[in-house]
Amino acid sequence: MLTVKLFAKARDLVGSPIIQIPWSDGDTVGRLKLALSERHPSLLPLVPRLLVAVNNDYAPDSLKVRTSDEVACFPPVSGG
Amino acid sequence: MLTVKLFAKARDLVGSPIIQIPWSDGDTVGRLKLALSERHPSLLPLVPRLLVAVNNDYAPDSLKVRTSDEVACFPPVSGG
Amino acid sequence: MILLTQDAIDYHALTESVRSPNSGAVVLFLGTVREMTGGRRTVALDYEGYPEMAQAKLAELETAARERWPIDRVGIVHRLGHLELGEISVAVAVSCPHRQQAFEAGKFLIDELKVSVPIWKKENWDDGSTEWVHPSGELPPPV
Amino acid sequence: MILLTQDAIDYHALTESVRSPNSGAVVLFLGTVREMTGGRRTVALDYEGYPEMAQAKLAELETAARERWPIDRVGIVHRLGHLELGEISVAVAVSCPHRQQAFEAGKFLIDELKVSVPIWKKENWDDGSTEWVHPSGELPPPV
Repeated sequence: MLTVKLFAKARDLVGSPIIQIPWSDGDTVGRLKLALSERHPSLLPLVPRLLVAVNNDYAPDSLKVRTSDEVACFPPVSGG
Repeated sequence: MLTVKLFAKARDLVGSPIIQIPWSDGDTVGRLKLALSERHPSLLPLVPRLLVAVNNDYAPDSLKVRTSDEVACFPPVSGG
Repeated sequence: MILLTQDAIDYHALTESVRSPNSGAVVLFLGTVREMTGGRRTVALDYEGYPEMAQAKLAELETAARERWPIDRVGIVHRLGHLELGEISVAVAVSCPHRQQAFEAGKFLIDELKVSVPIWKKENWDDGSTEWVHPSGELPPPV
Repeated sequence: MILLTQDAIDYHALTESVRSPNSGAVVLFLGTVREMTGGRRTVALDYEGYPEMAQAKLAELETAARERWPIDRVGIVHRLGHLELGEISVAVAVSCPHRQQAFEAGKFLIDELKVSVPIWKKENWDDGSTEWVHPSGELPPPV
């Protein structure tokens, strides 16, 4: 399983700050976004703009992810 | 007589913060610069860059000056 | 100094921390909670962050700014939690030998912070509703 | 607030005076006495002003800035007299609804101050010599 942290509206829509996604090491960030849509349809409105961070850096859809990675999903940032 | 305040290097070169220049109402700022050069040759190195203010505003050489005006001469500013 | 905090931002201490005789210019930017946005009235903002990544991104921003300008010292503090009207949400202070550099570096740091550092704000409107602010952003480009 | 003073500049009070819930952005600029200039070492600066005209010119600058940007509040303090290394010679604080405006207005105010406000500084070099700083300037253009 891949542990995924959620923040801000993503967390509110899912109703939890952390979720688990069935995972095979080597699955990509793009695959994660698909899995999120399927398992948490409440996230669907946000998915086109959802950002994924792996090990504290923004990750492209092509990046391969291992279950030992630190992974987070969140909407575009709005700090400052 | 026209009373002229001097500041910074202009005052140091002349050795006084205030000087008097013989004056006829209607003489111009350009005339003042000439008179300063003649009466205070120590100012000569500064004259090409000397600024004249009349009533708290920068004055062009063509401006006519009256003895009742507040007049000051000084080098380019360097505050900040 | 790079800091995320739940406490009120002491921008005076932050500014003092970047002053030095090597620098002729200090620029401080404060972001504060503004009342009116597009005709709607804000009563408060809630800021949430992803602290580990936010710290990492802020450190990257400092590095990127130092590559562009001869920065002497820099400090960035972002507040998290519930902020009332007028309170300070972010403070960026930077010192450089000359003022043009300090203005450019300070503007760069806050501009980039707003697109790349994982912090989010939630509006508390005066009608009692709340709303996450999520710009329709792309993946932030690498700095 | 526009002020010429012989006392140390309280930029914290100045910055507080421009904060307001109408503004989301505050920019503060501090000019400080820098040690090295073109390879020479400064030990102190003496600032002299033409106070009445400096006040008038600073008020004009505020008016000119307000014509260009939606400024909420503005404060400018310039120190006169003898300043040691690292001390603050000038502080400009400005608040605007948005940060771009505040950066532009703050930069405009200090840039224009340096070309049009009748204040002069005298270098005190570490070899014991002193020297008035007089840029080879033209008559400042009207703002």
